[in-house]
Amino acid sequence: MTLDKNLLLVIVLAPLVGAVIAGLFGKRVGRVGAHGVTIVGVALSCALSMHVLYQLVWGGAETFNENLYTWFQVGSTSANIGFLIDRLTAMMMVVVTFVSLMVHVYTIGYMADDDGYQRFFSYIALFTFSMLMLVMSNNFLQLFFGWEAVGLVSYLLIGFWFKRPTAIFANMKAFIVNRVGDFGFLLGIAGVLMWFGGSLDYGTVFAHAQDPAIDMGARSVELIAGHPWQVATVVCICLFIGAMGKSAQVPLHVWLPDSMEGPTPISALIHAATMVTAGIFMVARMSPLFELSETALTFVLVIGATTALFTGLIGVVQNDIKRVVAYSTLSQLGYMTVALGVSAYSAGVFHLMTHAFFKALLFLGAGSVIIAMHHEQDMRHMGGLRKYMPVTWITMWIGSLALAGAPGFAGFYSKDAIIEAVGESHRVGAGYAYFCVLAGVFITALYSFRLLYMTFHGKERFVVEHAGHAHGHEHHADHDEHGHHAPGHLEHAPKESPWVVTLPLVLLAIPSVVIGFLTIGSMLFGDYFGQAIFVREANNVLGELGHEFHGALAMALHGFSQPPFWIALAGFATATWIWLFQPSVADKAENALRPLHTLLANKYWFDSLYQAVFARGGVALGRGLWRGGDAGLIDRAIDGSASFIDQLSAIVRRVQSGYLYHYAFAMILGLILLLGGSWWLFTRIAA
Amino acid sequence: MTFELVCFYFFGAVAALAALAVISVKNPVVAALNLVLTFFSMACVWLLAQAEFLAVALVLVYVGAVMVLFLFVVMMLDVDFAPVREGFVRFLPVGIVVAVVMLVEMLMMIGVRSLQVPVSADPAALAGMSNMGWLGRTLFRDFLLPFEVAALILTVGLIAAIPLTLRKRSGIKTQNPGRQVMVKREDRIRLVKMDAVKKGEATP
Amino acid sequence: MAQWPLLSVLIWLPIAGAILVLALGRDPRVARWLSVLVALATLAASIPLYLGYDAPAGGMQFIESHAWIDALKVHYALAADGISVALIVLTTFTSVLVIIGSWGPIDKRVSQYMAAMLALEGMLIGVFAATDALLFYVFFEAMLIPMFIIIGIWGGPRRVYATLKFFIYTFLGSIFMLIGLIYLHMKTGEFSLQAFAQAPLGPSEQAWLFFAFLIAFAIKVPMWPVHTWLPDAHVEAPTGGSVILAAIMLKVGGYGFIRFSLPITPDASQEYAWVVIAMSLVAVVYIGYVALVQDDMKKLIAYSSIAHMAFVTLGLFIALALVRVHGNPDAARLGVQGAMVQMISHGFVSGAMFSCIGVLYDRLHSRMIRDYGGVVNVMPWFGAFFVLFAMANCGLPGTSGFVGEFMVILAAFQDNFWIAAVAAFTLIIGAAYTLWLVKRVIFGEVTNPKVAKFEDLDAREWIVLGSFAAAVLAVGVYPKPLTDLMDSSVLQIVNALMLSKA
Amino acid sequence: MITLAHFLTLGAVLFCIAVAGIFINRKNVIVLLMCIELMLLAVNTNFVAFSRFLGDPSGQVFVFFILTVAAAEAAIGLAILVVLFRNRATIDVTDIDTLKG
Repeated sequence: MTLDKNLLLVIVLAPLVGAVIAGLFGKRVGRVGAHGVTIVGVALSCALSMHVLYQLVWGGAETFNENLYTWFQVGSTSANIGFLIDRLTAMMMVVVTFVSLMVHVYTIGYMADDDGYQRFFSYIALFTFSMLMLVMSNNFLQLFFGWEAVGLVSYLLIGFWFKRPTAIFANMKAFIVNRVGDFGFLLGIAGVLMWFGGSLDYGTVFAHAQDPAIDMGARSVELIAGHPWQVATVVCICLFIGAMGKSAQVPLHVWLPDSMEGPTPISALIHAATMVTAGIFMVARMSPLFELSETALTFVLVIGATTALFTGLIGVVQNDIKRVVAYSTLSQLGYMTVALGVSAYSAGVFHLMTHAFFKALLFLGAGSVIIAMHHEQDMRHMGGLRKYMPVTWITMWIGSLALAGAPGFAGFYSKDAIIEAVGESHRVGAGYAYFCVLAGVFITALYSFRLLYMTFHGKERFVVEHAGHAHGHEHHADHDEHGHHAPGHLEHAPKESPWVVTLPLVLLAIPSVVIGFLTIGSMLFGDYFGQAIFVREANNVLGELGHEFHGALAMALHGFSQPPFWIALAGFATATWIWLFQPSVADKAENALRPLHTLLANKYWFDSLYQAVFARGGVALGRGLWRGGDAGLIDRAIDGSASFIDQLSAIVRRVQSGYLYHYAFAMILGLILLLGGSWWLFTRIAA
Repeated sequence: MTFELVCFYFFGAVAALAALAVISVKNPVVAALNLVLTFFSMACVWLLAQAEFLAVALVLVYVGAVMVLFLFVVMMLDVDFAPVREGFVRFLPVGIVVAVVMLVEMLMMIGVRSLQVPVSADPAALAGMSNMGWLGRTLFRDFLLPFEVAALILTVGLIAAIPLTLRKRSGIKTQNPGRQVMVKREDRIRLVKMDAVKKGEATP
Repeated sequence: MAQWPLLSVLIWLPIAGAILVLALGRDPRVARWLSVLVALATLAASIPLYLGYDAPAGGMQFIESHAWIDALKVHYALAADGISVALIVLTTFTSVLVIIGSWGPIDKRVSQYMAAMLALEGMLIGVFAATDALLFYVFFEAMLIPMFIIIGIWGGPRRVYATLKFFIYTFLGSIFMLIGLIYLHMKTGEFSLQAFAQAPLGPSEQAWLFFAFLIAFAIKVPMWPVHTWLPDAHVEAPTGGSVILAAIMLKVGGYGFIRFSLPITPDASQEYAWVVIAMSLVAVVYIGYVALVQDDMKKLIAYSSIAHMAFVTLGLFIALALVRVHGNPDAARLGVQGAMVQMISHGFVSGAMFSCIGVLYDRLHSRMIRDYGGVVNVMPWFGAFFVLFAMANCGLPGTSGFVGEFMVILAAFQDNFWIAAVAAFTLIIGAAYTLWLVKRVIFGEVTNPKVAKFEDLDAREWIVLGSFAAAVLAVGVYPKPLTDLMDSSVLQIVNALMLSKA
Repeated sequence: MITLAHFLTLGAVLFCIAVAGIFINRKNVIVLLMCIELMLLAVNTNFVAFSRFLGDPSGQVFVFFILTVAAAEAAIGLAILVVLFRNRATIDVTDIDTLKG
């Protein structure tokens, strides 16, 4: 049996229709209409996505691969729009639509007082459409289309509060940094077209890559004369640069923390659960290509490991609740990349899925806290919130436990699998990566529980002013007005968020606990992905691990005896000691490790470096080229030629004295010369 | 030396001498009169070349019309000729040198070219008609359009000379008889109705 | 329908309309309505051209030929292939929008402005339809006149400098072309482009001709380093003039390369392709950086036009290398096709961007970026359009701006990785200057009190921007009709490239 | 026997006298105009001579036209002179340099 094409079209187009209605006719349909139509659209695609997943896994449906229409056809080069629906896609579809649905519902509460309500729903529905296009694509062109489209929506959403200077700076930064990645990505696509069978279609390209008769692994190209490089390495590194941009890997990670300027629901949806994992998805999808190049995978591994450890470290010193979660996202993306780097693609995708649930949960929880704190995001002014907002508190704990990898929780399975896989791998750089991921476990526990303690436990570090005057919702409406409050001063006590906010938290908390337990068996060690992910026999670290896998429960129990657990426990203990019992230690440590703290607080000076070199350097270069090149050289030459003629004619004009007899004299002189000349000529002819 | 040649030399010499006088005398009236003499002599030379019609036309047009115009202008304008004669001596050598050089060149050219021209008999006589008829045939048959254009040019010249010299002088009062004739009663007289005596100022 | 001399109708209808508008347009309202009607009629006349063109067959269709100057064997010869049809439809479409867009801003000498626009439209169509080199040259030169008038009369404060620079620059270039044409006429005895293309030419002859054409068309495109007339002309031109200039007139340069340089001097084009490619790549990077630092919105978009047009020349000349060095006609077709799509797309996008700037200019009478900020607060719809066109300008997939660049980069990669890499740099720098513009103009708080009083788009502006947006999205989402229209014609060009002349 | 050379020489002499006149009377417009008439006369003489000796009436027709044009020219020239004198109160050519570049 095959999947119905129209059904797939509905999945994609339902959110788009919602987005168009909410966007273009937002005024007419009103708030309820806007969230109604988008939620119905996304819910429809979520339900249908689940149906598709069901059909593929249990219903015996075959992989769907069909072109919808031809985008262009030039000679033998054709670009199509089409769908490839296999189990990898289906899983992504479910994750995307489910998290998106949760976020839609959550937004009703979070954005309740915002003027741009309809616009926001339009954007997030549009995002859902774009992301679905990305994951459901069956070719590189459409992949790139979705890739850029999610970037666009991300741009729009980070700058959603377009009056904030920081927001509009952050969205521009995000787009441009992503564009650096896309630069590589586009070149990678061009390379695929050139070397892998002259097609942009996944099927053709992968078949070409795997064809033993062609032996793509042995092909090389000299980009610099005399230095042959493996074709697959060039293409894969180019493609991975794209993933580095989108999935925020060092050194292109700088945009993600800044993207927290956007409203919290989109931080959860785009910058944690779905869009940023597009890079991971892409590399997993391209596994037949990456498997050809050992060098490229090593590159992936090192970048991922670096990201996993060093961005996590920054999270420890952040005080903004959303930024802590953002750095944690960076670090987790690093984990996924590491998994890809050791050819454990399934593990990376598996972590992608579990992470989507618990990280969305953490972000939405953070958002809930932010609502309660009246858009105060600094954790130094929180504390002791657990008694005001129990649902948020509990769900956040669940999310954090999952993140830190407590045995049995979703994050445990995925992260443990990655660490094991890295330990198993013999790839160059695997040793470094193993160190990074293990150290990362400690760091993860440290910042996760630091966040919990600083937010929900300990003393209340805010002051509630029981101001008598009526305090409506108008303050929410204008977020900038919060600036005039002294930090940590609230006008009334924090309270639990409404049900539209807490319901998604609860619904996300459930998979955060159980999804790993339920699916690890089939996804990592079973045959879930089938043909979707290709791993060469020599690289199959998960296969090695599979021999020791005896069920999810056994793995959880076994986990208690493994180093990651003890490292995480150490992190938990350290966090508990410092931030719950001895807050003064934190300050002492900060003073003692001043250089380290400065380094982390400045985020390794990446931002400053980029700002100085690329931003200011670019402007200076542009100004130099403009003033020096255009105005100084080219226009000076142009205008100079004009003034040269001017000066020349100033000399020549003196001949025109205006006196009749001068002209007459010139004429007579000419006549004499003419006569003399012709006489000379005639005598010569006569002679 | 035939009679014709004697005549040619005589008229030629007169023309050259008169021309020299034209360029050298102080008084432009005298110069103009000398120019008349030159033209007259040259007309005689043309007669020797059997161009009777043109010879007569030259006398009529130049001597009769153009030169009179010159004289008229010279006499009408009250020109002080002393300053415009400045530099006469200074430029005399230059003028002579240039003229002599040119003359020498021209004579050399004539020497080269005239030898190659065959001398023919009078074509008009050969054709059995007068010079005027001979010319007229050509003029009205082959050159009709240029002839008409020339007529037009003369007319334009005639008309153009009038507006060029016409001037409007300010400060001179003249009558306009046309307007005087066309004037109406209403333009001149206005009837105003008023009381014979202002109110309140009645005579006691 | 086949009996109608459709191309002649397309050329002379707007020109006749221009005379009519001049004659009857005492009242500005009459002039406006009349000119819109004429432009719409021309657009309507171009529809049968599009529908009637047999794209799969390709080649020159709608052929008209009458003796014009017998002594020199000059013909009034018109014909259109897929490329011409696409450009003609672009011209008629844009002209309607330009005329509608000029309704409000132009309030003095309305009839003359409208007449100049219509005459310009007719001449541009003439350029794209002429198959006789001298006829091409006549239209090529004649279109400078209305443009000269448009900038010179309705332009900004430095319009005299700008018009002179514009005119002399382009005129200088076309003189060289004229010399080339005369030489070819001496060789072949006629002026038909086909005869030129078939004329056998030695290597040095080709080189001379190639550079003569290069100067003419490089200035028109314009390519670095002969681009400096464009920013000045744009800055001083009225909105409508800028739109026509960017959207259509620049295309004449690219079209000239296709019709003259490539078929007439293929060997020299191949030999000196590196010159053109190098100039294009310099334009992408150099002009991108220059655009980044502009304070004047129009100048910024003008520079971005130069950078985008570099893709046209890159695509055309990379095709030569692909055909002749790599023996890869498929990729060459991609390059030429990409160049063509880029031309059409740039017509829409730059036209839309200049229209947007015109909308702002009408409200504040300033083009300086620093005078704006936070426009979206008061003009949300305008903001939406502006962001859409900005995204198209940085080549976002789904908008037309992406298609051409994508094809050219794919083609360039097949020739040389590094050429593709430098070309792809536009992804970064293009996004940087465009989005920085958006950030400073559209987003943020309203800082200028005058901006706070802005009103959102009126119906007329809606029509203009909406039409552009529809075109930008249509080409971006489904470019196949466009590429199919031109595909056979592109194939013929590429096939012609394979034949050496020497 | 009068030959062609006679006429041509006479024409040349007259022409050169006129040229010399232009040089030495460079300030006096009236004499300048007279010199031009002399030049035209010299030229006409050549035409007449060639017409006579080549047996071609066209030469005489040309003379006819030249006479016409010369007459018109004299009329216009003198008219201009009158206007000039009226406006400037001089006929000194050194004072007239409006066309100076």
